[in-house]
Amino acid sequence: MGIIVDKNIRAIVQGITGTQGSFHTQLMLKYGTRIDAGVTPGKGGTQIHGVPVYDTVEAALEEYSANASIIFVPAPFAADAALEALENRIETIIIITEHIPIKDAVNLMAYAKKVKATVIGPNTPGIITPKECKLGIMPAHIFKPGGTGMVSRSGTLTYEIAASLTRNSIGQSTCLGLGGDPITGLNFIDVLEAFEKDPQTKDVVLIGEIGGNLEELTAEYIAKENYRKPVVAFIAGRSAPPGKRMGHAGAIIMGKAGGAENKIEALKSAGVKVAEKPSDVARLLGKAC
Amino acid sequence: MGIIVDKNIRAIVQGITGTQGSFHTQLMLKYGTRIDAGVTPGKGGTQIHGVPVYDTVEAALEEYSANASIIFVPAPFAADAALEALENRIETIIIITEHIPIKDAVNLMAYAKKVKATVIGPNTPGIITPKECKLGIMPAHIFKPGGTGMVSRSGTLTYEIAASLTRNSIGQSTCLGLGGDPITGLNFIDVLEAFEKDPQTKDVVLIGEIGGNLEELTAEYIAKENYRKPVVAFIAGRSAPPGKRMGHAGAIIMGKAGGAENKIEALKSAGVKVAEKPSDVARLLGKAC
Amino acid sequence: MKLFEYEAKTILAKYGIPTPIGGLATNVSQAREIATELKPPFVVKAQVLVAGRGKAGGILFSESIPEAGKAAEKLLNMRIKGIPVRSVWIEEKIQIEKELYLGITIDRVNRSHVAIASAVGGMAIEEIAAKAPEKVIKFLINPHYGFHSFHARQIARKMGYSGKQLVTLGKIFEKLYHVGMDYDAELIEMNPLAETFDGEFVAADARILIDNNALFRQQEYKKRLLEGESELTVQELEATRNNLAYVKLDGNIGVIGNGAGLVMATLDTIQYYGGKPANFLDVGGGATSERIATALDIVLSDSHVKALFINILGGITRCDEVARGILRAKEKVGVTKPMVIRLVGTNEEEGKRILTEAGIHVLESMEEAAQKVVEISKQ
Amino acid sequence: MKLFEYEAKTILAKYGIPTPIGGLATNVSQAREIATELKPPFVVKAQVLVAGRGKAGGILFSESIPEAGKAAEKLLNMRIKGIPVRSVWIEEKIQIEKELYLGITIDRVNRSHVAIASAVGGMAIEEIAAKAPEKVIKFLINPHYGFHSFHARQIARKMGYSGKQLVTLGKIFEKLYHVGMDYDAELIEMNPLAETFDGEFVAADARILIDNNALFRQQEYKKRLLEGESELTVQELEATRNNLAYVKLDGNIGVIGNGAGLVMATLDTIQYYGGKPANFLDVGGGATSERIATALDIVLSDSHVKALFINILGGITRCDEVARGILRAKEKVGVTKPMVIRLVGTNEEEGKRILTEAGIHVLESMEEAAQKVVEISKQ
Repeated sequence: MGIIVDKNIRAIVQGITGTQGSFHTQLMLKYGTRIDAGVTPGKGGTQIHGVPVYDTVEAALEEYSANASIIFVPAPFAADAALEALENRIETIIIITEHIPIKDAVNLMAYAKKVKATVIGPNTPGIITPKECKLGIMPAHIFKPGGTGMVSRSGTLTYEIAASLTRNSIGQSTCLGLGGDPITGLNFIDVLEAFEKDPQTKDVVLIGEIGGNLEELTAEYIAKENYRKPVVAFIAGRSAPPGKRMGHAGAIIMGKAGGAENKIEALKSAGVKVAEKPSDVARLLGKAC
Repeated sequence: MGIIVDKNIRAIVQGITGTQGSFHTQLMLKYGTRIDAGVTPGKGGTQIHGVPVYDTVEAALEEYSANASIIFVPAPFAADAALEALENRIETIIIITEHIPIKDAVNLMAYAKKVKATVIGPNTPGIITPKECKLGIMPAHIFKPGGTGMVSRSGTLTYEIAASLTRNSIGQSTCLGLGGDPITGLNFIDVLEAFEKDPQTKDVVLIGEIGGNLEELTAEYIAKENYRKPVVAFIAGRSAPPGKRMGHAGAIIMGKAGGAENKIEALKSAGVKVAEKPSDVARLLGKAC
Repeated sequence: MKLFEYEAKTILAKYGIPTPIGGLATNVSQAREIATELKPPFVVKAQVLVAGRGKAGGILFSESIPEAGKAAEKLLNMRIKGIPVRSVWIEEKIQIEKELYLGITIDRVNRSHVAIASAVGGMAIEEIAAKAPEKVIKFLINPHYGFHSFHARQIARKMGYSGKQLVTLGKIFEKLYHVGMDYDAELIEMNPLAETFDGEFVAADARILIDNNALFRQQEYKKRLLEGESELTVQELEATRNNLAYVKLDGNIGVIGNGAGLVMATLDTIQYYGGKPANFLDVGGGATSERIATALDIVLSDSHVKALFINILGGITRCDEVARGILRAKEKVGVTKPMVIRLVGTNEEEGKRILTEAGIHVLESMEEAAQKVVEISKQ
Repeated sequence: MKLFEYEAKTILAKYGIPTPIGGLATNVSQAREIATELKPPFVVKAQVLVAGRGKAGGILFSESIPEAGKAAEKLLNMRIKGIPVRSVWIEEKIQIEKELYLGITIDRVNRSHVAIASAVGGMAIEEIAAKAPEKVIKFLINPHYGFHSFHARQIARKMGYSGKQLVTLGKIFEKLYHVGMDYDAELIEMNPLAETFDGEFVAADARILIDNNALFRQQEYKKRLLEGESELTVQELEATRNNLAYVKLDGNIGVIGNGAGLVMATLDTIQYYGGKPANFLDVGGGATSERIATALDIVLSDSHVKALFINILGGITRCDEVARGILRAKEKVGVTKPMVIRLVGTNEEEGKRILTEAGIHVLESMEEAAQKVVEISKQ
């Protein structure tokens, strides 16, 4: 169980012959993820870690009926790779690539919405349902199966907190990163809805950061919909001076909304417990349950 | 009755303040067509023949709930005008304007298909259901109500044949021009399907011309679907030398398909009676019934 | 509007599509100069817009600079299908292993652009299309989602390519699409797209047809069209300048009408009664009196015209405007050739009154009028 | 990447959007020369990228050419928020009746571009947006269908315009959209778009922010960015050149980490334990050892840095690569400042081995490491 990915996933890897694509394909295979084929235009007919490589998604799907694709293609071509997967009716797309041009991402997401596909990322560490399926670049050993769903805007910060949960014997149902680019396929609310429906998930960890108003909207949703599972949050960027860009466009403080204090306030009023340091999340989860 | 337009049409006129828009609005009103409002950006607040003019379709629809629009806007802006009507949920669009860039027309038709709207034209004389509704530029007095449906790729040639039918006491259910531009909203098959369902229509006149393969496809459809009403056709361009462009891009002879002989052959084998001269259509209809 | 080969190749090169290195010359010394910059052997190609240039001897091969000069001289003194050759394009000859076809045009039935590709291109493409249509790959382009390189790669795979060549073909085809969209091309094709012996692809020939209806946003070419660089007769040029659809035919009855279908039917009817039309001229919808007068001017300037048939069925066109146009032309150019006028439709009464008062007889039946003008033309 | 006002206005003018007539000067005589070509009164505007230029005295008005020269001189010798003014833009002053706002930016929640307009623009726009959001019109743009002039006219009508002004505003807004798309703008705005006393509209000020991720297809500006014309510190420039996300802060603990969220959390944790970060530096995903070495170079070149905290949690980043990068930097620049290293994740064992063998101590807990570096920084 868990959400979005489980044992039934049969994946292809787009950009499988690149350094990252190849490296993480090996790790995903080792984790037990079923990867049927890889796609790299121009490298069709070769093999990577025993996985056959095709020139096009269409060609791969003539041999295998994959239902997910994980994308490691360089930024200028990544949105096109995702469109290729979507047009070939793959329903779940995980885009690891970061720094996709906004215009390309906007086009892609509109298409994904039209065909009702799920896009995770871009600029995401991916998604893992521990011991069932890993489609991502997260270090696998820091996760263990359990009842806590995790959703995050940040990659490495997710690992930080997941590792801390695992050390405290709190297992995870599914962990996923929304992605750090300005336009992403999923937002917190989409994922919270999925966690609510998932019987394995008992409580949820939400990892936000400064910039934008996704956390505020999520707080509103939790309050309004009377969200039925306990939520613990951590917001990065308390110490950020206003107006400075911290890494990606997501991290611009805009007026009142977007700042850490505002987000923390909004979440607290919605009944969410907010951790001060990453390591506090595990403690608050204990209290939340 | 008849097809597409009848007494229930409440129309707006886009480009109502231009020479043609204004002139034909008056004639349509005189014919009894209900025209609630006109739209010409920049001329909002004025009146034309007692019809109030608005700057935008949206503004017009705040006052009137129109369900059709007839467009006289100049070619560079006509596709945009049609999109404006479609985005404001008008379901039937008649585009009188000729020479709309193909790229614009392609975009427009894809959008119309998506929202399931009916587009007649561009470069059409419009549509008339005699004594019920005229949304077009055809001379009204040559039509009379009756049981013959007419569909044509040509404007003035339709008048020629309609006048001849009326002189021979053959009334019409609905007459419409598909439009002479390369890309049009409707094709013969769409209209034949509608005529088949219309109880008022007893037989159909189809007026084609050289260029493209619409007539050939229609012949195929008539034969394959066992079309249930008699069809009489006239094809213009028997005398055209191969390879010459006659007026609009529709009239390029391409290989075997597209030439008059080929079209006439195809229609005849599908059981359609084909007239040699425009005036023969009335005679053949008599025989067809 | 057809572009010259050199114009099309220049555009493709600007978008990064490989084309043979070459240059344009309007005289022999220029041609020699260009050849000096290139590596022999050369191809020297007459820049004309008529089809069948190759078969008409408009393409010459040469091994050396003097030979290239001679080839240019020969072509520049040649007429191809009656059209004088004003310029030649000299380029390096490509070592062709295989000829492919890649193009994008309009699919009228599906109301979209369509990408067309074949692993067997060149002169053979039409034959292939007719005899083995399954070898021609067609891909409908959704205007809202566009044509992406992966579409092109899917097509390249169906053409039998893989590896690096598939990637290259994908990029070339995607670029061709962008050229087509940016230039409002009704047709854009590389035929042949040459595959060289070292596996590269080069657009050995290229054709672009710009949608005439979009020329208002392709000002560069609109200007060129009006400057008369294209192969038009005096009448055709004048018609183009005035946005009138005119086609020269080889009979002696001048025809003016409104609406392509009606004019075609008029030609058909003239032929049915044994006459020969001298031209097709469609004044289009809503013609003003000035426009009608211009149309008369153009048709009458053709010395083959013995009699004139004006066939107007007014819808958006108003008969009174037509009548005034006829009188205006009569005044201005002094029409002496016999005219048969058929005028019905919008403002018919007023139109007839104007002409009748000026002593011009107007008929109501197209067939009667056609018979009459055929009769006159045979006198 | 922010464009200078003069760059933005030049682009808008190219697309046919009315902008004040003006020119760019980098010295006083140039400024006078430009003024001679213009009609007084003039506005002389410092070309800097920092916000709040107006309030900082970066915009001067002058009635005559000598005055304009003096204004230019004053500005060219000025620093605005520490940034030296390298050029000024001199333009004709517009007689403004009303200030509007028109802009297009990204709506992250709806994953689309959004057109934003307000009949009350200028300095007041932020206040209006906060206090009377209903006065700010927002229109989500469907990327597949685009933003058309009729959308813009619908917006203009909501802004209270009609007639010719509505048509003009529609055209301007549609053009703004095309600029935005063609230049991959993350934000493009005219604020104010001035309505003059005779009812015309002129972009009195303009701002374009190009999406950094799209700079690969905006080569002209990418080049300009790297040429250092923008207002960056040495460290920021070096970071930009190497695609590293670096922000200078005012503390003394240098921070390097992978992932914006983790680095931010690292800063937060340092602050939580009473320390002060000197910078934010995110090496991003999958950093090579060269990249790590460059990052160390940049952070250590800041003289305020007293101690260094490297916090790596390997996912796509491999700990062994990080370890090699640290050693490389140590060799090359001779790191003498104290370092606290926290290294876990992908290839963690190998990374730790490399560093331990080189005598560098590695911690596993971020909080332990943060406490340690804060302690060192206070010594």
